[in-house]
Amino acid sequence: MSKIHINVSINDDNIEYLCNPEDTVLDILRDNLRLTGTKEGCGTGDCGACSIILDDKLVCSCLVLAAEVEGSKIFTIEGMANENELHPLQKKFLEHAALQCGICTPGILIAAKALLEKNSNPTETEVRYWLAGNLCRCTGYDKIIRAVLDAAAEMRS
Amino acid sequence: MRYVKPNSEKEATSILFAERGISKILAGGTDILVQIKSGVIKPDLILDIKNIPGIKSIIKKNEGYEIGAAVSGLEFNNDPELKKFAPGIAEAFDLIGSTQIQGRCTMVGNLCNASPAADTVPALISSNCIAKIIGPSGVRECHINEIPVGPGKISLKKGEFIKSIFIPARPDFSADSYIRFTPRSEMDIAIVSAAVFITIDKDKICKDAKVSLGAVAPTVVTVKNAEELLVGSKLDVNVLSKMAAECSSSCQPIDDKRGTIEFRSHVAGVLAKRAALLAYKRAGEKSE
Amino acid sequence: MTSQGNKTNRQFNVVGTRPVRPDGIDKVTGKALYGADLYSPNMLVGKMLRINEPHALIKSIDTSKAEQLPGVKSVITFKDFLSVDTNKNNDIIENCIANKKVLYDGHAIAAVAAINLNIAEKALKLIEFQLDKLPFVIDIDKAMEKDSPVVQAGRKNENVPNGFSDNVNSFCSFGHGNLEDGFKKAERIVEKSFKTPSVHQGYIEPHACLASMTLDGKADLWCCTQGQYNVRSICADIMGIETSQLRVTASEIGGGFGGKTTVFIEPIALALSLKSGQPVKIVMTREEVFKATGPTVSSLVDIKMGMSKDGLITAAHAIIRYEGGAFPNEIYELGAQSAFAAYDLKAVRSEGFNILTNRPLQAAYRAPGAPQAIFAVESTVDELCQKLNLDPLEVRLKNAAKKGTTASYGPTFDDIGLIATLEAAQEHPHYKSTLGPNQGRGLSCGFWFNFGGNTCVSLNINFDGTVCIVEGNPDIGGSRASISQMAAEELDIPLNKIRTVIADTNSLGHNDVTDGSRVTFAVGLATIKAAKAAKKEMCKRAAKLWNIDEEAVIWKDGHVLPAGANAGIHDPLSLKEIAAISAQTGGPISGHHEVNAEGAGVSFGVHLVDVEVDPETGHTKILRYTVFQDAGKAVHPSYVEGQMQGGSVQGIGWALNEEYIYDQDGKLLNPGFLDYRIPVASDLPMIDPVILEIPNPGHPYGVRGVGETSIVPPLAAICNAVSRATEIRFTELPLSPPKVLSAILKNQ
Amino acid sequence: MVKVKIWGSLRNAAGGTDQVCIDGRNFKELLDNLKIKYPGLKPQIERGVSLAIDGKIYKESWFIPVNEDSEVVLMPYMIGG
Repeated sequence: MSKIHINVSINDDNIEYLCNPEDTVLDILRDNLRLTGTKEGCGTGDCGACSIILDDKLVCSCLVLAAEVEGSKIFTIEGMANENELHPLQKKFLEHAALQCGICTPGILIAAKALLEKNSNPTETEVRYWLAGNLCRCTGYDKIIRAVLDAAAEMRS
Repeated sequence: MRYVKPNSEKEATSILFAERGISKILAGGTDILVQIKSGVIKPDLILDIKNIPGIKSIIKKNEGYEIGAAVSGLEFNNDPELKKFAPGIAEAFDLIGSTQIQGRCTMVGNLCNASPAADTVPALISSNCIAKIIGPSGVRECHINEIPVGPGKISLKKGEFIKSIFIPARPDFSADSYIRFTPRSEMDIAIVSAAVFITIDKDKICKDAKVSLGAVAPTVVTVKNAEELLVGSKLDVNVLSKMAAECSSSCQPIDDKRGTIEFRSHVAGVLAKRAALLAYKRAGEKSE
Repeated sequence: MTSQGNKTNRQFNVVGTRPVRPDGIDKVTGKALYGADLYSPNMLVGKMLRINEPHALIKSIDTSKAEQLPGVKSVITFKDFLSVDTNKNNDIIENCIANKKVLYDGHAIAAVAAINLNIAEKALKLIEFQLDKLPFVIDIDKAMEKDSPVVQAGRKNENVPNGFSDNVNSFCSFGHGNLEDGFKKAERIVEKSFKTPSVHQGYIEPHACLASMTLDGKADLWCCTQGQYNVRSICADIMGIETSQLRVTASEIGGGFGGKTTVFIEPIALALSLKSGQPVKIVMTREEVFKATGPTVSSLVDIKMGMSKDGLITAAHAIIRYEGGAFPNEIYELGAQSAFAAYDLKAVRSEGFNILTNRPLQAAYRAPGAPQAIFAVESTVDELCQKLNLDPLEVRLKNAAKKGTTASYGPTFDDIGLIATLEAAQEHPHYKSTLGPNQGRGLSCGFWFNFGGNTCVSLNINFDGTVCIVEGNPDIGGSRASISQMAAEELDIPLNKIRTVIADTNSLGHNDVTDGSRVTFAVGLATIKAAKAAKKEMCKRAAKLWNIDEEAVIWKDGHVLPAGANAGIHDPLSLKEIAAISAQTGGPISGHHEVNAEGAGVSFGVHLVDVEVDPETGHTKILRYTVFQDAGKAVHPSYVEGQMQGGSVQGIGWALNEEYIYDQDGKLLNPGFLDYRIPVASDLPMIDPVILEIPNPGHPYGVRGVGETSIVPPLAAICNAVSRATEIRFTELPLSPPKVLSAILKNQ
Repeated sequence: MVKVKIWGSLRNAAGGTDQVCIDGRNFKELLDNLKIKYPGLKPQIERGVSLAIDGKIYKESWFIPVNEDSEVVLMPYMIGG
């Protein structure tokens, strides 16, 4: 069976890869491109650890076939900070101790970034519902929600 | 497994028709990728319809809306006019999965997955929606309730796929609603659900009603007796409690890991009542 | 987020502050390497063949076709472990890969390593096997009956009373006083049975490892674990090699909560690697995690308690039955010991049974065994309060264990913080707030023992005056931050001069598993002592330099200085200045400390929760949640709060929705995050933590472990709240809507 | 002689009493002598026990001193999560 050739932009880099029809974007990110910041917690779209932004939409990369994304723009956790500075969300997560084990953190940061791009002034409830697809087992979410709200406030000012 | 991404309806149907093994249509993939991963399905062909012209469009047509098969929940709910036009369908669509799933999931996918618990199906049925089906012998249309025939089973024939769903024009002073019950506030599957479409007159008397229940039988249950009770009323407490009882007794649910017969039957009535009140309120706001 | 309680006299500079954790940037940028994130050249992918039957005799396994599939490099079954003589870890390896019988749904019988996942999965399908299905048992009560199917014969301990099936594997009892007399004094007696389901730790990172083993018995293993040394001991024993030859490196760990204190895949990867001569990586799927790694025990607990008119508990008796899967375990003992720990009782008895069933072997879960037993006790206390019309907090204060109380499990308590914790709850605005219709408030105490254990820390002073700390406990929730803080405090240097790393097994002496809330306590203790040793050495160097007696040099405010008769004759030298001349004064300076730390100090917590129950659907919403817990001294208060909040939310999940659901064929129906419902962000309010600081005399800074206690109270607190909101006493978890609604409908 | 409290289910093995008197100046000596004097306790001691000495729980620590007036309680070997 021949492989499928795909061109994508990942974190603004042009990337080419060959994939099998059944490979997911998550498989390619991790196993081919070694962008292991995107995590696999379930493989069935139930935990959000593999969240990426695909053509401006927040998606679970475990539920997107690698063959589907020809010509797309993908954004992962590895592209969140620039060379000199962390993203405000990253800073606030550190400041608020919004992570314990940190395995869910990349997915939650990506999801929170997608939220703040859509809604710069979300309420606590909006943040909670937006992030409902990102499971965290360590924190009880409290500090995560605070960090997102605080980052939103800082980004607005 | 092969992956193909045809560029036209015709190409799609001919590939589907020619395929000897199991073929699956890919739009959002939020169901089929899970099923492939868990080994529930082993398709020989994945046909990605997203390159077919018009498949991602939302088109206003004959006072209604035609929703392309690859329109995601996010895109639907990002359209304020559409959301206002069909709030019940919008809330049903919005309840599928997480924000991440919303970026990908489609109504047609939800429909063709044929889960008794599908969120949009009761809402589409209550709103009398119509599916446009492309097949080897051309285009045909059919009502939503004719598509799922049992859990995981649909009535589409070989070579066919659904291209869009049409939400028809609504009479004046009408509105829909959808309410489901899940143990968690998000990231869950409906244990039971209810969708109601109500049309009222100027005196706020219900002229027409459609009540559909999800996850209480192999396919969506439309409760004629409940609808008849609503018609001619102002949805007072008596009518609502009778209607709830009708809904509860129309259910043929099962006991499973998500809920019990007792729970589903009882809560079907509760949700139908709440959904009816919500639709009635929305319709009333239009009459003011 | 307030702190209260007695402050230690000591003024801290770094301890008690909230710096950014040292591993923070790696974790917010995706750089941190977890179990599945390592790849090695020539690496194979390992997969296990799991059987979808709860109980079956393995008649035969034929792996020849799988072995012949191109791309398959090794296939193993239990036979590959037969040459190894391991008594100690027999159950562990038989849980990883079945020997004669499949003992639970999901039990593996073979494993393959292949050049990619697709081929590995194809190879699994080519393994031919014959099974004889056996009758199975998964419920505690049925498994105890004389005529029950027997999970494993010959596992009964000598002290198990007669009259039970062979599944009843062990028994214990604790207590003191005369129960009969106590019950005679009671105004009311409540006698009830309580049930809790199997729940999973639910860490988001599935188990993963990468193993490489060669024919000469040398091996390297990378894995996500709470204890690399424990993995080494177990795997070396199973593989028949010496511990020195197996180097285990702990990856960053994506949650554990007790579930990563043992092994499930590591010996399999080592054996596959040995047989293929290539490195082998195994990453579990989520389904495998649910089916084949440890949930906690499910429980059936009978409680009888008597109370006087004025709220004194006159007698208390618990019969605790825990089921922890197909192999023996000791969690029932912890349940029996912790059940009544919060109370000062004249007459108390708790009896515990462990029962074998055809379920996966339990693994520790945060305060293992305590939540189930305390759920039953705290529910019963609440019901007695209702029946006698007494305030539940007053009653707990009246009966609270304190210094001098003989604990129900034997010892006499020293200084403990329960009364202060209860008083903090009583004074909190939450307790005084009013409730609306269909709302209820619940309260529960919680308890955990806390442990210390074997610990090594090495602290190296670099020539430039910076400090490297080497410790051996995986950092599961910010411990590198708290350990660095304690070192900075002790050495009086800025925190950013310190870097703490976690050693592999061959770079530092043995460290016990990150469990029992031990790390901040025990590793902190060893770090402080290692810092003291380094300071002593620095004083020695200064003494040499100044040509005065060692005893005449002291350490003060981050400097060595001459003291006594010599005071003032030399300028103080900073750590940096001593470090700079360490080569010239005798060589590199370091301090180290090795200890089996004891004196961890027990921990108590009190939780308050308000809920609202929808009377038409049985749905429970958590409206407000406040946690009161004694931290001894909160080294990094944010991470202490994090433990309190995280444990509470795990408890909320346990109370409301989480459970293993089996079908009538003994197969697990919900091995995924969709139907195993852990709480999501939108289910919850903020969790308000109130830290009390009652110093632990067993630690130089007064630190007490905080990791586990917080999961104990939520079960009863929520159940009490729901019971009060609905005026129906619930005794079985989870309080899932169908269960609650069914009770409401029956009550109408 | 040190008084050692025995937990309930071990009483039969300790001659029906919940408290035994044993010679020993530390953790190890107590356990060694317990095994000799009450062979019925041996299986449990070998499965693992802790000792609470004056309210503090010790899982191992052979040389922790025990005084004649120390409160000593035999407990199961404990694990955490």
